[in-house]
Amino acid sequence: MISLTSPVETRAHRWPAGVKLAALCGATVVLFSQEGLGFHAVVFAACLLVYRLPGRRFFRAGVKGLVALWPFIAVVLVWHIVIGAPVEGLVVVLRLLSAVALANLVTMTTRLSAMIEVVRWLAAPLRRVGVNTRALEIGIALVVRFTPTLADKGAQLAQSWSARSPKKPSWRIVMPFTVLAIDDAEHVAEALKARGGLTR
Amino acid sequence: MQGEAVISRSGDPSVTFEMAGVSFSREGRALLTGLDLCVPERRVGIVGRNGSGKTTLARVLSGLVAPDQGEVRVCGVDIAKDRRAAIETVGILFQNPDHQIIFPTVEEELAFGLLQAGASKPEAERQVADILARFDKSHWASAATHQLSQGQKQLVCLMAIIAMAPKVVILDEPFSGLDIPIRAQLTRYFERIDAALIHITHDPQALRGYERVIWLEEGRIKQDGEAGPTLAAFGKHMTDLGGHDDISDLAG
Amino acid sequence: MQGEAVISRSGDPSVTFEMAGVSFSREGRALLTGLDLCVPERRVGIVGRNGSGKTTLARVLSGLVAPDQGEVRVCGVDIAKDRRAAIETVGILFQNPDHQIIFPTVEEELAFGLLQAGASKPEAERQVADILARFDKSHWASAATHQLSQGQKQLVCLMAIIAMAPKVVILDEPFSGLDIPIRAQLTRYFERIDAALIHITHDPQALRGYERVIWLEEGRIKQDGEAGPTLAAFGKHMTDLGGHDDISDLAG
Amino acid sequence: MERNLALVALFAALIAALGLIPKFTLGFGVPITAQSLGIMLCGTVLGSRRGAMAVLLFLLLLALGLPLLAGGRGGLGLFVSPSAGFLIGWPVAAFVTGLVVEKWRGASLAVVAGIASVIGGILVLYVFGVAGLAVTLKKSGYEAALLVVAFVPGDIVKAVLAGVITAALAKARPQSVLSRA
Ligand SMILES: Nc1ncnc2c1ncn2[C@@H]1O[C@H](COP(=O)(O)OP(=O)(O)OP(=O)(O)O)[C@@H](O)[C@H]1O
Ligand SMILES: Nc1ncnc2c1ncn2[C@@H]1O[C@H](COP(=O)(O)OP(=O)(O)OP(=O)(O)O)[C@@H](O)[C@H]1O
Ligand SMILES: O=C(O)CCCC[C@@H]1SC[C@@H]2NC(=O)N[C@@H]21
Ligand SMILES: [Mg+2]
Ligand SMILES: [Mg+2]
Repeated sequence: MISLTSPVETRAHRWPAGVKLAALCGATVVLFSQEGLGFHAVVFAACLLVYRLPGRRFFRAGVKGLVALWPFIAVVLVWHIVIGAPVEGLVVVLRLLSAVALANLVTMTTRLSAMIEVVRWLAAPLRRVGVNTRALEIGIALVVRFTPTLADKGAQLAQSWSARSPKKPSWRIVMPFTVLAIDDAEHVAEALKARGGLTR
Repeated sequence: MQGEAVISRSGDPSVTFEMAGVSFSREGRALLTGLDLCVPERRVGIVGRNGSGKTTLARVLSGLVAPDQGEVRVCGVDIAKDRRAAIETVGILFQNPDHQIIFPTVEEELAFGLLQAGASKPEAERQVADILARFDKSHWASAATHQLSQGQKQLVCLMAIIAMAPKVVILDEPFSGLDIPIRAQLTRYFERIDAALIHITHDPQALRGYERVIWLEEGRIKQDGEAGPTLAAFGKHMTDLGGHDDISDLAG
Repeated sequence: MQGEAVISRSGDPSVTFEMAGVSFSREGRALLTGLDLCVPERRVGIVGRNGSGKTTLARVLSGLVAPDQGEVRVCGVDIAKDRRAAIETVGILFQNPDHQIIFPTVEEELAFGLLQAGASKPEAERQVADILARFDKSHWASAATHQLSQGQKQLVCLMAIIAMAPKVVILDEPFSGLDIPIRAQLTRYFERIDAALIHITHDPQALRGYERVIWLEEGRIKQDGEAGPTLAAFGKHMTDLGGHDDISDLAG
Repeated sequence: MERNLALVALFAALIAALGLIPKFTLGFGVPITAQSLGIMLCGTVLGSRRGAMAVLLFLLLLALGLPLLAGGRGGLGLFVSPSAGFLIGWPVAAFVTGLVVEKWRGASLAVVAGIASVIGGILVLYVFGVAGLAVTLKKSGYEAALLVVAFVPGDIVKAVLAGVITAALAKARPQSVLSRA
């Protein structure tokens, strides 16, 4: 599965993931405590500038993440214009754009394995009181594994169907698919067990 | 050249299959490259190393995936477009039975294709009972498919295809999990049936009596022709490759 | 009698495996019935028809399922209870590679077992690189497992087990989807390694040089003993069964 | 143990896979999505605790930046977007749905699972969703509540589906329906 980590190697890729996440939390708190239009305009412009620094390819990927918010932006603007508070509307929009932009920035510059490390670190106190956090790590890996295989299994089933039927797979495929997914999980459970399972 | 090639005897139903300029790629990797084949023979083997593209070719031949380029006809039928004609023409045995079985009971699994091909319910039931009896497996009718052993699953898949009586049967390593008696019986059975056979295998023995063998290597045809010489060349090459003493000398 | 049987040389680590009064049933069907075995030999074959219980026996032997009755020890370890010792003792190759592969990339798949067994991250990485290099498959490291061909998947599963270097390796039809060169190389590789081998197969050829063969039939031991005579009897019986001319004469 | 973990991970992945079904984004920025069917199924099949764990695992991966939300969205930004209330409500919804299925054995599983999905996946979830909309869009609770009415028809269909699928699964693989195991 493709993660959202950018293949464009930035300097921020090498910063510790935990620091980036903590900074993000702080920034979000500040954003939501401020109401001034000027402040938010400057912050958003700064965000765009940061996105542009690593080059055009990175910028484009980043902007794509923001463009996805357009329906929300349109409605908030129209709504606030209707109720006669356009400035307040702009503040809401800019704040949201900056918050999402900063969060995506962390996402784009941090690898999945680094994020899992942060999870490990955060879970350390749990480990100390005897909770098995290995399950959490394996769980993350398993989700990453199941997601493409589910799509695969669906495609396999559809192929098996079309090998014997001129019609498109119908709703009748839903149950076989569900059962296939469950069986897949049972097989994975057994494969896990064969290699030590959660004993460690 | 590639992609411009045209099928020569287009639409001739007596030709088992024909392909012209067929290429197929996934995620930027070419899995099949520029295949041109006209195969009037009715017993055809496909051999090649792991990952050489045999299963991919089988999927193209059965019209389950359309090639990126080129044309494919099986018994004259444009297999990727005319799906209704296609299922009457080609039956494919998947390499992994777990990828083929859809329904919870053996009965339902066997009836599905027949019903889809237009048989009435009682007609399909009769045919299912027939095929189960022919393989002496009548007691399997209401068995749960997921409880069968690997070889038993494979046999169910085979019965499902045989029941549909297609003109061309594609077998992707049909015997890999089957026991010796079933293998012997099926071999004899396949010798007798009218359908043309396209048989993918790692076992040159399984292709005794075949007319033609196609040897794939990295998605291209490495050699193609009469079974005897092609199998001999293939066998020799494989034994040479396998003969190295150190496992790490092995490429592929 | 059954279930009262006791393991004679209990805990002896030099005995490949021992079972006493082992029975196993699922959904009211007896899949294994009253197996008593003491196997000090280090090259053991298991043969039998489809559905005779070979895979079920393998699952019991690797401790993936506990028998309903009786006791099982592999190299002296109570394999169903002591899971930590179990993974150092037994490695099992599943019959269907799709049931074995857990992780999205080859690298992760190979590293998992090593990490589980207590290797550090860099240590595991080194060993993974090693085993890939040994099979000349270093370019597979970051390949997506679900895109591999059937045979390629099987090889990945085999490498995962070999990397863990267990004392006993259980192989459930390891060669069914592999090409000839890989098969030859692996056969030689298995001849050399120290681990004891329990090899399930439909191909008597694959058991050349083995010391002992166990022939299962409907979940019971039909014959058991020195490889030569047992295989001969098994082979004869199979050929007889397969020799009937009509497919419907075939029971099983 | 391994089975439970595998099933929890599978259902987290199922929520993700349902994100492949095209979404329809409403004017105020929250889409109608098949993923809420996944939330209901987590509860009805896995039960309260494991259902909630599956959803939490999904959210964790989302927060870690995997593009698992319908339309290929992901990342921490979502938790400050108009969807945030719903996302935070998802594990609670799955928990309540599962709790109902575990406790109420009186009627057929299809009916129980369907009604449980309405209780957890609609009633409880919308409380969180409305609160989230009110905060992120700076609207009153009443206005926000009006907005989510648009989800009701779709979510009722999903609840019915959840009921039917759960019952069928209980027939095919009874041991895998952990809410009733
Ligand atoms: N979806 C996919 N994306 C990318 N590569 C793929 C995909 N499916 C298959 N491949 C690759 O295509 C090649 C051919 O695969 P194929 O399954 O056709 O091999 P095969 O000849 O049937 O091998 P085997 O003998 O092992 O069954 C393999 O190298 C495989 O890794
Ligand atoms: N979960 C289950 N419930 C009921 N019966 C089962 C179950 N699993 C397997 N069986 C039955 O147990 C018998 C033995 O199965 P097993 O998989 O051990 O056979 P096998 O000897 O490995 O066969 P093959 O050569 O086909 O792989 C089969 O008849 C099968 O139908
Ligand atoms: O942003 C997203 O993709 C998900 C947000 C949550 C959507 C909620 S879940 C309940 C309600 N029903 C829907 O179909 N959508 C909303
Ligand atoms: Mg193949
Ligand atoms: Mg088996």
